[in-house]
Amino acid sequence: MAMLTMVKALNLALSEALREDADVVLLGEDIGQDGGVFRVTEGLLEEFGHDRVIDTPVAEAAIAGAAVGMALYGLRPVAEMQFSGFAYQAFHQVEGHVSRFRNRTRGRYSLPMVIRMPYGAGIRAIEHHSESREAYYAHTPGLKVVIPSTPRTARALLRAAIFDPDPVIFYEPKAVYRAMREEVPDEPEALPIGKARIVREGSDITFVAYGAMVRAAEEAADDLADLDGVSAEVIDLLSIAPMDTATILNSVEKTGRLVVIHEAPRRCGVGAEVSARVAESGIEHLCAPIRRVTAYDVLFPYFARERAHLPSSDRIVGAAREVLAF
Amino acid sequence: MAMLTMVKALNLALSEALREDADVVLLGEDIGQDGGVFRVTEGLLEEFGHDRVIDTPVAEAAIAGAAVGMALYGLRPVAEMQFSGFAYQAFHQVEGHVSRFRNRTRGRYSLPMVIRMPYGAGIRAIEHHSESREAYYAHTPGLKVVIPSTPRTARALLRAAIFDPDPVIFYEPKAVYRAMREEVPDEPEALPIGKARIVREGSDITFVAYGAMVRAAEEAADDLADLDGVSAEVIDLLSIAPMDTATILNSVEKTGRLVVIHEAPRRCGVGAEVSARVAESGIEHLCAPIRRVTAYDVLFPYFARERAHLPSSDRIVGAAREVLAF
Amino acid sequence: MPRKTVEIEPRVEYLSILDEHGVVDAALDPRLDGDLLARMFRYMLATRRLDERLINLQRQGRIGTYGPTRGQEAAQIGTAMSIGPEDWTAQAFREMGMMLVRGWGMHMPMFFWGGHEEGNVVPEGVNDLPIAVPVSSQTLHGVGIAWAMKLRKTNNVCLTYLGDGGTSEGDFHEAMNFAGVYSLPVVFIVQNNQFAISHPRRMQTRSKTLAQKALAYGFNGIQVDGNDILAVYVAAREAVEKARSGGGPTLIECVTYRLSVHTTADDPTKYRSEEEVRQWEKRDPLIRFKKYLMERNVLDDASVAGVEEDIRGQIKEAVDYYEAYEGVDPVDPFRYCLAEPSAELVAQQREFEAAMRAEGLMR
Amino acid sequence: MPRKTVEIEPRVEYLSILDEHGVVDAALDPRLDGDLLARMFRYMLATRRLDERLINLQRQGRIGTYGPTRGQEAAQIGTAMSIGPEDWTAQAFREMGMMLVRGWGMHMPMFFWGGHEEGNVVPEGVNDLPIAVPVSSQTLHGVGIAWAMKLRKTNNVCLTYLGDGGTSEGDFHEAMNFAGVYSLPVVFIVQNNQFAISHPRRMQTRSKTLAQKALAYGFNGIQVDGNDILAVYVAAREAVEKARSGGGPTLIECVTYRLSVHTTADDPTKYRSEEEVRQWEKRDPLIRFKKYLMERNVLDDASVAGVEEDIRGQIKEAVDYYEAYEGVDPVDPFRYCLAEPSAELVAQQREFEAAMRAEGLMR
Ligand SMILES: Cc1ncc(C[n+]2csc(CCOP(=O)(O)OP(=O)(O)O)c2C)c(N)n1
Ligand SMILES: Cc1ncc(C[n+]2csc(CCOP(=O)(O)OP(=O)(O)O)c2C)c(N)n1
Ligand SMILES: [Mg+2]
Ligand SMILES: [Mg+2]
Repeated sequence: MAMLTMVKALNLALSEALREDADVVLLGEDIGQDGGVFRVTEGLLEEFGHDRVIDTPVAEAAIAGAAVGMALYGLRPVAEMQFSGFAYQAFHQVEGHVSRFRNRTRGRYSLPMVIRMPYGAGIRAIEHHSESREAYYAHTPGLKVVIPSTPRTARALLRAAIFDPDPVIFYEPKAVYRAMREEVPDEPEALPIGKARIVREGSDITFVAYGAMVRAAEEAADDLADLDGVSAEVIDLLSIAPMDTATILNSVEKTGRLVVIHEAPRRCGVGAEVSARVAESGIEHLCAPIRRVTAYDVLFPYFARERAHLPSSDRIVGAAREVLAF
Repeated sequence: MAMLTMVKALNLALSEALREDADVVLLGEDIGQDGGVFRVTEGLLEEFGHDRVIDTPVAEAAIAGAAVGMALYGLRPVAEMQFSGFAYQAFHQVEGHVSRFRNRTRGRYSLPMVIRMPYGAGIRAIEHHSESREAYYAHTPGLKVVIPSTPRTARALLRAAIFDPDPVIFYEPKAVYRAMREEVPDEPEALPIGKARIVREGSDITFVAYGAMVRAAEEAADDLADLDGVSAEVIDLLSIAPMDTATILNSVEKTGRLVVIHEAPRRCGVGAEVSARVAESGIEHLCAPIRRVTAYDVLFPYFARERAHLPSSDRIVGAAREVLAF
Repeated sequence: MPRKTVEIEPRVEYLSILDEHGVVDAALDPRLDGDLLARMFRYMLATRRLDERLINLQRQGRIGTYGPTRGQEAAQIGTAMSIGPEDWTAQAFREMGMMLVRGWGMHMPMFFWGGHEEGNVVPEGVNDLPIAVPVSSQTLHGVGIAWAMKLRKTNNVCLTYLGDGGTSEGDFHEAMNFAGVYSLPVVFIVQNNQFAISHPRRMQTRSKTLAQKALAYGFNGIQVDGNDILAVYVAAREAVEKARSGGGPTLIECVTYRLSVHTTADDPTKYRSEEEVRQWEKRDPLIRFKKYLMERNVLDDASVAGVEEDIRGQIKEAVDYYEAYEGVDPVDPFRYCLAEPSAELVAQQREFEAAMRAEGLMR
Repeated sequence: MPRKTVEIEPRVEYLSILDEHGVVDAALDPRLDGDLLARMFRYMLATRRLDERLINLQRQGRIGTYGPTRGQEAAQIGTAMSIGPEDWTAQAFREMGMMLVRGWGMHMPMFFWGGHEEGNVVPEGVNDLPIAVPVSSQTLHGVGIAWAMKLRKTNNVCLTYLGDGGTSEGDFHEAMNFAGVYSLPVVFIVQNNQFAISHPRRMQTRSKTLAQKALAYGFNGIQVDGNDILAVYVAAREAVEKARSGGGPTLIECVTYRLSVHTTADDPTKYRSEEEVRQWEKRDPLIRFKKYLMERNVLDDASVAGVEEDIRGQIKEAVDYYEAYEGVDPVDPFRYCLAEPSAELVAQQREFEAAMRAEGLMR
């Protein structure tokens, strides 16, 4: 067992995969010599060489599109987009090809590939470096979309993603990269993609969150317990697509109340989907409106104003109280 | 008054705008000499010349990105993406720039521009020509997203979009292009962006639809009236972003029941947003689960199988009956 | 500290061997063996006849919109015959001649243009990519395949096809650049058929040739008479050999002409003259090649008639197979979305099947 | 029917006037007037000093991550001074020298790198675009502006800046191609500072020069010593004149070096040697230009000291202004999302303000 940051945990998962499977290759901007702008790939070039850990020119469509070709030929490419905000340069490859090869060829070809990218706010970065747009991918059939919340889940989900037979968008909450350490087992472990995690059980209200927002939801649950004697259940989705509807519905059946939390804009976000699933299949258990605590449907501000635009535990508590008072 | 198809109505709106405002320019693939692959721009090159109606090379990012520059300089570009399925080649320009200039420069610059594109299934086209992905744009703050359902709404909304001070994604339901005619007034008219339209009043259940699905919703309402004596209210959103929440909530307050219909995949689609808004602000009026009748979260099939994957009036009726029986 | 002209490397060449009158440049004639030449002719004719039949099927409503190949047979078949089965191709959507060479059945285009994913199920043992509709998007896949070949230390190559219009897309640029940077065994084959739907070549880019675009990426470009299968074949064989032996990529511009419509939904009278088409019809790749083969005694009237007869039979068989096909199951998209359907997909499939049953579309 | 080499037009040139020792090529010296030269120097020095101050502010936590300009002053200032106020620029994110020439206040970069949109509010009367972070995305905006200039029949031009890394993006390709096809009054200025973060120029593309990429689009490219402001200015002036008079676009590659870190978050020791940096420090654009100006008696020690003094004062004023700024209102994104806020935005703003009040972040 080692206490690792998420950056180190991701690095561990990558090095394990590279070591175990000669088909695994990494490619992306500054991932080799430089070790990645967040150091996620540090030391991998030295250990695995230029044929496994490949620095590329600045061309995201090429990174994604070439990874498609590599996967078709039999490799397991793990492509990095340096920031999720620059993955749109590759969006046509993701929407048009990454998601489609299995269906298009009726299983003759498939794409065992991962596209990793850091997302989200909170590190005082410049424009385009702070957005969360997992919903774009979740709305794209044929993709899996995975978002870890802690070092251990990051390592275990990345392993699962790399060895998954289908393409996985791996969204990394960069606010968590170095914000915490967690014990990570010595042996490789994988989490099943598509399963949520109940971070803490509760009976009065359900919080659904993922990524960096899990921490905020936990804090809100603490505050509610301390201040109001309210017992909140916190669900960490881990996988956005597929989504673990059963875990959400079971929880709401128990609590009757739901708040969904994410950093992304609200309109057509993952919160809308969670809410709609409950409104579709669990409405009879609801005793109150479903609230979404999210970023707003405005441009996410440059960093001087970013804190004010992020869901905080206070805002979650506020929404929970409204829901509880309904 | 003239009875026009949607294609002709769009052509009319474009020619009116070109005539009235020397700043309006059109650009896109095959829109000039050829008159557009759907003939929406037919005759415009002849009337307005090569400086106003510009044929471009095959490069969608350039079309969108150059339109940004034109708009910054003071023109009102109306860019065409030949099909919405090829707009992802320009997605980084849309997400990264089209949506952002006003906020980024605190109003010093703005982008009065339109990106038109045909979307949706039903015309027996090959891969990438049948998808509906309005939610990508609706999830992008800073964009307006408009979808007409009939010739008259198409003409009036396109006019509003062209003269709007902000960038508008104008999604054209190509299944409707030639499927119906409607009387269109001789004088130019504009519809306010952000207002839904109640297509037919009803008291038992609310259908929310847009684009080509409005017709299906109306048929379903007819069938329900005829067969079950049920009175369905049909709302045509017309604008996805901003969305006219008030009209939806008012209707649900009256009917207590809601079915949302769209061609796009379900997960994180516009239906989720409609549902979430009602679950947030109108839940006390709901007597039943909210159902979504949509395409599924699978790749939209090639055209031999497409009909089976589109919401039909029968499916809407089926969902309505379940909701009504709840 | 001078002002000087920079010497640009590498080079751009032009190659033509068999002219439009069927006259061969004896010095350049590769003197291919008769059997190979006959096979080339057979594929060219098969492509031509299948193309005619598909237009016909479209007119009868038996398939959907179709994008013809007429006029581009030499460019496709000359290149496709320069590689072996372990090599790969990445195609756009107008490469039917190439597909026939590579072993796709004649029924495959019927399925594809008939609206069936079945038309994209690359036959087992054939190392091709399916049809790629988004212009130039496949060029990056071709590069990725070539890259994997290089990483795996094979000596295979990947032929990557695109059109003149395709050279304008960002993907083409990024593909060319990666090919150059990593010196990949990929050959880019630009079929310059003079149009991107209605947009003429001269308005697609300002450069004199498309071949010279290779200079931006530091490798060789060659422009060939794309209606001359000998030139196409020679250029492709050289580029393939170069790639195989570690020499890196080449761009081949095949100058040809789309003798037919862009697709059956297109009306080319809007944007080009009949006169221009007639001029290019004189340069038809089949006419000159047939003349050359007759003169070399590879073919005679009887053998041509025999080939025609064979092809007719094969096409009929393919149409019969296509029309008798009963596999069309609308549930398939659920089966092929992911390797293992998720719980939510299983639930949606159930909902879908119930709806289908209610509509009488399924038992 | 030959096999021949294709003559490639147009040309690629190389230009250098003032070498790293401050020796000028008399035949090429543009003999600019002293006043212009002095202004050039003042901007170069101001850029250098402001850059140093910003690094300092970053180290003190008074701004966020910062991307320095050091070493690229000649490339930026030489080009920016070749145009007038009615002309436009489209910048990337490392063009501080250009911004100063164009009239952005010294406080603007503090706001931008300090995390405030205020740093992107292009001053009234200045025809520049704001900082564009996505690599090469701005090249298309520059092309659009130039296109609008041409459609409006002005004789203005748009300078469009990018880096060596930027040449790999699809947007650059599409921008270059449109510029060529429509013969637009745009000048692409590639600051080849040898790195894209850690990625060296030689691995960015295989072509010998970046300038030659213009050949792919049918227009001229020129490679200049980007640390030689005379060469940069001459090349830019020629390209601008050409563009103004309807001659279309030019690509200028300024060969320079990023003497500092990529950004303050970067550690260049991971990917380049100290030795290499030292070599390039000898070619510092300021040193040689100062020497030239001293020799031409445009400057002397006293006047240099005076300029230093002025700049110090201006920087202090800018820092004071920045630090005293009280306009930071988190509600702004609601105000500037759309021209008129929609009902849903009004409602969200209300929710936001209530939350802010509850958190004590707003009254
Ligand atoms: C990215 C993209 N944009 C637009 C289209 C629509 N489209 C289909 S074919 C075509 C023209 C392609 O021209 P070219 O590359 O020369 O190929 P050709 O049709 O001549 O074979 C266009 C614009 C598309 N399929 N993909
Ligand atoms: C589309 C995109 N991809 C990646 C990045 C991250 N990034 C920021 S600067 C940079 C390198 C740019 O290199 P170059 O164009 O040479 O400019 P320089 O930094 O040298 O000025 C990268 C990859 C980005 N900003 N935009
Ligand atoms: Mg073509
Ligand atoms: Mg650089």
